[in-house]
Amino acid sequence: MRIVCPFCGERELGEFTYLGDAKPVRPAASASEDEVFDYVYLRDNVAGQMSEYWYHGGGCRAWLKVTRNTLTHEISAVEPAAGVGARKVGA
Amino acid sequence: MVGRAQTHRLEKGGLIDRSAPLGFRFDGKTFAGFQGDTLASALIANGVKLVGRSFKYHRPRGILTAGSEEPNALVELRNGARREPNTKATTAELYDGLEAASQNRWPSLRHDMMAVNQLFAPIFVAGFYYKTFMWPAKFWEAIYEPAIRRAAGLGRASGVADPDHYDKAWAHCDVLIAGSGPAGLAAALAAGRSGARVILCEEDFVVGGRPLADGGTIDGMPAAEWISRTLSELAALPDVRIMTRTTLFGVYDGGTHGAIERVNDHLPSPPEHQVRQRLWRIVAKRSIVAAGAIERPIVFAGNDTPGVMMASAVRSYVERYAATPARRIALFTNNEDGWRTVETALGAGLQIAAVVDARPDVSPAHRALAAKAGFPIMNGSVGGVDGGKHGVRKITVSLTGGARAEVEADGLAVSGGWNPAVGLTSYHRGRPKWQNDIAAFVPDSAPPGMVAAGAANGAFSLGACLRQGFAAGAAAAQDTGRSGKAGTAPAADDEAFSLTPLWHVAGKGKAFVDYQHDVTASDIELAQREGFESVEHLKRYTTLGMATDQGKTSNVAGLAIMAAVSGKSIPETGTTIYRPPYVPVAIGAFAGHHRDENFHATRLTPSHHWASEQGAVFVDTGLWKRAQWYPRPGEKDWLESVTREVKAVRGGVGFCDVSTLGKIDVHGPDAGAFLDRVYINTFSNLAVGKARYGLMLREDGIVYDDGTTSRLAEDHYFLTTTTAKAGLVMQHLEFCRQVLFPELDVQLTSVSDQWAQFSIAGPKTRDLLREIVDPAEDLSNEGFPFMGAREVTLRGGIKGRLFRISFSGEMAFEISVPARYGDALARNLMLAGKPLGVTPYGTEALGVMRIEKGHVAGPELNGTTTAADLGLGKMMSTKKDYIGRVMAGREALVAPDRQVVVGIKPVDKTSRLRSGAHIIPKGRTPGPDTDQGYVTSVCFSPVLDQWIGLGLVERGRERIGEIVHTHDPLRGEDYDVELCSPVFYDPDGGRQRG
Amino acid sequence: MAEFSWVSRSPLEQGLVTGVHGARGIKAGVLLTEIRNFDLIQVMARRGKGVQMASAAEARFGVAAPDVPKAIQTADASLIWSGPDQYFVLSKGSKHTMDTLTRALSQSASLSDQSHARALIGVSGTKARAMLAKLSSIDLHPQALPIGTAAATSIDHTSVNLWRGNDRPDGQAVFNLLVFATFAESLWHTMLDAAAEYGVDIRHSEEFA
Amino acid sequence: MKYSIFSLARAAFSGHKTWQRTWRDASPKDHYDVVIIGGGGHGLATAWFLASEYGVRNVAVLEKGWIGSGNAGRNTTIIRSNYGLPGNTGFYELSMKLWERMEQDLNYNTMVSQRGVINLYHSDAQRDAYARRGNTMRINGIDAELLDLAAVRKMMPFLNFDNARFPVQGGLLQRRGGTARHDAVVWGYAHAASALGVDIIQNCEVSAFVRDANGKVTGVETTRGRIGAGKVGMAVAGSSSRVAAMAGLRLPIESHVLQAFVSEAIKPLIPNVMTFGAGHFYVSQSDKGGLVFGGDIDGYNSYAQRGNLPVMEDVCEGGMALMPMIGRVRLLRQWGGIMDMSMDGSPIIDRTPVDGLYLNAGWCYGGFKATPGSGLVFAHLLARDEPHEEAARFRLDRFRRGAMIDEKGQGAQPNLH
Repeated sequence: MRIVCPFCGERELGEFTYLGDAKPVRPAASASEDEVFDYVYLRDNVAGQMSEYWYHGGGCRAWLKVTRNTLTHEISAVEPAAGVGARKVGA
Repeated sequence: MVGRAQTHRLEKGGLIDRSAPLGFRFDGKTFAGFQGDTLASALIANGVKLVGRSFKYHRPRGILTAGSEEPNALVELRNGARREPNTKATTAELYDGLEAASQNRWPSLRHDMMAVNQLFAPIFVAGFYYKTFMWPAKFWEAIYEPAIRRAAGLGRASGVADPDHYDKAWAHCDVLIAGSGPAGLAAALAAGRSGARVILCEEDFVVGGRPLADGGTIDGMPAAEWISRTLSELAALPDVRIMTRTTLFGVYDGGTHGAIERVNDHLPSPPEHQVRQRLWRIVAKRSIVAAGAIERPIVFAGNDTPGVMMASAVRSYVERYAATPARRIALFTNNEDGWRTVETALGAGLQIAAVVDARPDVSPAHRALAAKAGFPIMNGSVGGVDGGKHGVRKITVSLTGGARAEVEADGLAVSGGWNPAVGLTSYHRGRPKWQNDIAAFVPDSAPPGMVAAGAANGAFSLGACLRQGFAAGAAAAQDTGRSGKAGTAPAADDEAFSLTPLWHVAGKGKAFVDYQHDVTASDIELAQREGFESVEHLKRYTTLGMATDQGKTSNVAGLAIMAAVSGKSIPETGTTIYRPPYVPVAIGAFAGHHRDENFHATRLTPSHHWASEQGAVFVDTGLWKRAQWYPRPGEKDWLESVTREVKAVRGGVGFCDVSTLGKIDVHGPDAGAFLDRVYINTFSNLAVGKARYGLMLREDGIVYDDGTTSRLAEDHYFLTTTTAKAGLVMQHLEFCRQVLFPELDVQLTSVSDQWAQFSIAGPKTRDLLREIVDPAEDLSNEGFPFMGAREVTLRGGIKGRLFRISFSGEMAFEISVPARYGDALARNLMLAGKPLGVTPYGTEALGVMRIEKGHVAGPELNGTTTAADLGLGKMMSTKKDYIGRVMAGREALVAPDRQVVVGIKPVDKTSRLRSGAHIIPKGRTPGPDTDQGYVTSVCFSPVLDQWIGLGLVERGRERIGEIVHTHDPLRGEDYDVELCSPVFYDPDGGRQRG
Repeated sequence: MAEFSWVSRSPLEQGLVTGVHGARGIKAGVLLTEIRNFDLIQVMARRGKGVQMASAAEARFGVAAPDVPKAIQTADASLIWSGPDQYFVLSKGSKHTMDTLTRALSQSASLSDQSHARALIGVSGTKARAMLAKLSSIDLHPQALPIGTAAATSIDHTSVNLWRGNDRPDGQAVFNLLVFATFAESLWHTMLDAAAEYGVDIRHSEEFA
Repeated sequence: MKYSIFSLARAAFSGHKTWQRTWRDASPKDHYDVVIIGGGGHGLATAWFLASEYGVRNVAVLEKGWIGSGNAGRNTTIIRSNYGLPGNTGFYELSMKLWERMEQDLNYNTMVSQRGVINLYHSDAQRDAYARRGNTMRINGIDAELLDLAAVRKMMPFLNFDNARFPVQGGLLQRRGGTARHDAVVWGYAHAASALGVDIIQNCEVSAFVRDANGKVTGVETTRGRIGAGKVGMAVAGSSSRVAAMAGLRLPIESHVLQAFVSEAIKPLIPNVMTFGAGHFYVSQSDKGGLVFGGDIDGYNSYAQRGNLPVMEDVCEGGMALMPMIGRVRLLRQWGGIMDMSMDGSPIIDRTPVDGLYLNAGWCYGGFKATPGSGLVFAHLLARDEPHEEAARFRLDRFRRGAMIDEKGQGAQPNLH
């Protein structure tokens, strides 16, 4: 598999580390135990297009959001995580 | 080494170099061949027909093909440590001194005692072993299985380390082409002329494909001349690379292809500094499979007799190698292509005994040729072969209409049609489709970026191969943005390919579908009868297609027979899933450089070479080599060395390289806020110049890592991790920074390799440090209190850092200097500390002191313990959110009966504790219900003069003082031990604060 | 008081043996040169300060810092892209140290000293690409990796920074590799193994190539 | 027809024309007491235990393709019961005991070969972890031996002892562990279950659950029509999330690809089952002669049933590090299966929140060895509506309660288990 890092260009799978589904969002501090449980443990485990987190640890150390088809492994989009580099987030 | 005359070598012709004679040995006999021969062609040239024995029945087998699809002619090539089992004689290049032996026979190929299996053939049908060998139950491992294992298998591996080297490399191109036949060369021409970066892989050692044997006319010139001109043109293009002896074996995601280059297999052994084989990972934007087609056998009784050979192979041996598999050849064909064999044989002065053509009509031209050459054309099929290990003597022909005829011949060429090589196009689980006119499967879909061209795509005429290849090459170049002119495609005639499908000739006697695995037509019928109708069941039940030829000659015939007996069409019956590699690939090639001590990289600490000079014993910790202890002359074992080191520290001063700890610079205005979210305790309120121990959890509430973090400036923290988790914590923190908390202004950098960091410990630590640190630095308790951290100037002017932290429980500092000074720091400490008796200590002494002090480490941070389990629950802040906070509160993680860290001390001071022993209440029988925990860490404590340990014990902290039992059935050691405080040494911490 | 000195020791001090190694009887196809003792500072822009960092860098170096994978040569330093909004300042002779760069850049960037965290190896020679292709998965073709291109990538599962410097006078390409110091000796041996079949000429230098 | 050497000999006289189907080719009935989705080893074993142990014979096993087409037919055939945590230890030993009588139970030679499983260790820390585990096994009445270097050397003189990056120091041996012929396990259970009346229905894919007004599952819609069921059990491994989603459930499971490899057949070389402790590599040799080996999962969610080169290389590197004698042995085939990786690396066998629907999932890459045990405890759950005592900890709500069974201590990240 090859992933096109938005910063480095197309790179070999071995430079990346997989985390998993990028859909679950970490609940706020006020969230209930059930909500956090859902975030930590339950997965859609999509068969098809899935948005997922990959880390380009063997390259520029950017966390990436990769849209990949779990049936074919084809990658259709790669974007940086919100806080990559010096991006200003929020206000 | 030049042996006897080559009795079956033609006087002239062939692509062999007669000026380069080569000697070789097969089964101990000496033979001669020429440069350019394969082992198979050389054996044929010497009249050798019997080459191997089959898997199950040990039937005599000869050479069936001239390529990598060979099921029969497998040999053990080379000797000793270089012995290669199951090597296809048909692809093994001949070299001078080659040694090969037949396999799977005892005591010899000609007199194989295992051929007795043929007597049991009536019982040894497909799957027979599932129905027997069940009683008595104990006999399977004792009797049946060893016998089966010995009989099964083919060649013998060397059994000793492979002495050759392998490596792996990457290549990148626009257009990758598999196969150098007409389609592949035309594709390379078109793509190369367009300006594309092209790689063409050819598994053979000669470029050209089928025309090497079958000739033909291209662009008005003989094929050989066209190939030669094409190669010249390709060589002149800047970015076209032709790799011979290289098989494209697989296609993976993102345009990554696997290829194996047999760099030096054509030599007795690789030249010095060179590898035997190289694994290529070829990244291609487009790929073209021009891998040709494989001629398929027809299943009939006796079709495995040595001397029965694929018609195309007969032509290859005669034309390319000038070797004659037989002198009086019969041809059995169901298609037009087979007839080429007649021309080839006659051209070489061989006799045609008869042509048996299964098609109803034979062209007038063929009839005229037959009349002229004086051989009969028989409309029908071959129903039997007379012969044996000495070869074919006679064939029986069932003529259309029912009559039978016999033909004397010493060889039988067979053509059942051709199967396009659909492997590569199908490796992403694509299923090929059936094409009626050629009665074969052709690619239907292919992995992204891949197309098939030529015979691999079902185009069997020379003209079509050239057109398809050229068009595919031009299109691929266009797709990759190369817009040069491809020019015109090479042209050739479109010969007719007429075929009447014929898979199986019914008759008496064993008719083989899968030669190597001895799968017969009746085995397939049996499988159908027993319900194994799915082709995947068929394959698994009969082992059809699972041999080293991967079913290249057998699969389609097998499923055609299954289709016939189950009353379905062939496409309805379908194919099995195609799986890489396309040809078997040496495991050593996949490993490449990464074997033996190069299996993984090695990390060395800044003081490594100094420690090595000191005679340190090193231990592997992840990728690191760390000094474990420093033996001195006269010390009888490690324990004596370690005990001395501990005593030296506790009584004086010692130092230890702790550079392996992960070190991370945390910068930015929000650095404190960031650390508050990743640690369970608070860091935003840490004063500049101070250090604090921190504990981080995973999001599931379990302890992840620990370490000391110092605040060096308002916006700069220096964080340390454990050695084991350094990389993972960095990744985790980047995740927190970039994904979870992107609003925080914080920057992270690993500085693990920037700093050499040593722990200096013992009551004389300050005395030693004063020799190292600039005299102006205040090291007193007031000037540098416990948990202080700051930059200092060292004697000589360089800058370093001091951290007043202690893992050992002694008065201690950690000192860090830029890594290139690490070696000097060790030497300087030794020099300066000489009057103080300074002692370097290793990880063992470090471990002893941390256990004496009750500090938790890897064995306690085992991925299932909570902060409270470790006795650190009070660190969990209730005033802020942090990773893992919520999940840590789940009922089972806060249950009162959890196993928690506690100290363990044998009642009898001479008992030796061992990690991994379990804790059982005293007086109870060990069992699942009484298993209350286990010993996590142990050491011999020089301070207490006995073995001590830490353990995770159910309700351990409530049971301090209780006598329990350590149960260790593995090592047969059971002791009474007392549960105690984990802090064995200086419980109030006076020494480290002093 | 004991007399001692602070001898700087390269992480390749032990592993690197100068001279010709590997295949004999041919002109060495690979030239490996370690450059010793350099200043290497990582500069990372603070949140929302990318623009300020760029102008501060331009003020300091006279050129814009790289914002794509490139290595930019200034009069006395190389600015090597190392990730989004971050780059290395590589120099010799204490021209660009933590002290001087902190003063120039710390308003908009965080700085981290990496001078001792890396070893710097130059690879050139007729077989440099063939040898590197055994180690690196990136495309080294001149079209894909022209002069001045940088890559944060991995060799042997270990992070490296690779960039193509100016060609040598004889036209040979030069590839520079920054490798982690504690991995350096191990990687060095891997590089030697990869180069051995081509013949390899080994040197070390106090000067940049 | 009973299988034996005598029946084989008799059949030989008729040219083996007398053999019947190994299992009946059943067409679906309107209603079954229990419908099991998934004709793999676990589903078929469940059906057989339902029929043979619990007297529930009105059972159908629905298979979307051919039986054994999932992980049952794509694994490295290892059986063992060397687990260290409560819940796993007892369950896998139950399974091991069932392996030991399987051939006699089923009248089918599944080639259970107790040739020994050895986990090699390369450091003191690893030794200690194995000691803990081995002692757990012994305390639970399971055989385990801790071997030192000399003993390993004697048993496997061909390992790389002299110039290894991570030298072998010893191993944890379970002599009762070994291998079994994976396809034969599927066919054996199908053969025996069919004989007891279980309907095995191939080419029958479930497309929806039929629910009554209370939400209870009362059947399934399939490519072969609606089939009513008193209870529905899922044993679909890598497809668990997809099937559960039809009932509106999300599971603590991710599907990952695990590759496995087989070499060309060679004469006996490796006597037992070995796992390398310093890399991702385990190996045994099949009776046919191929080295069957594997390593780590590829590490990303996948339903593609095929993997990529880096893992293949990693596995072969492990193999060459451990025993460089296999360098010239050729890899013949690689394949990939879909693993139902759970959040703690241990299985889930439980009722679901949906009435009438029962779950058997989360086997990670260890499902093959569990086949008979899984069948028994799932049959127990389906028949009695309460967990079997050896599966009492495999509850779905254990994650919510914090009672994970995490042998590797990797936490809620499936690709690390």
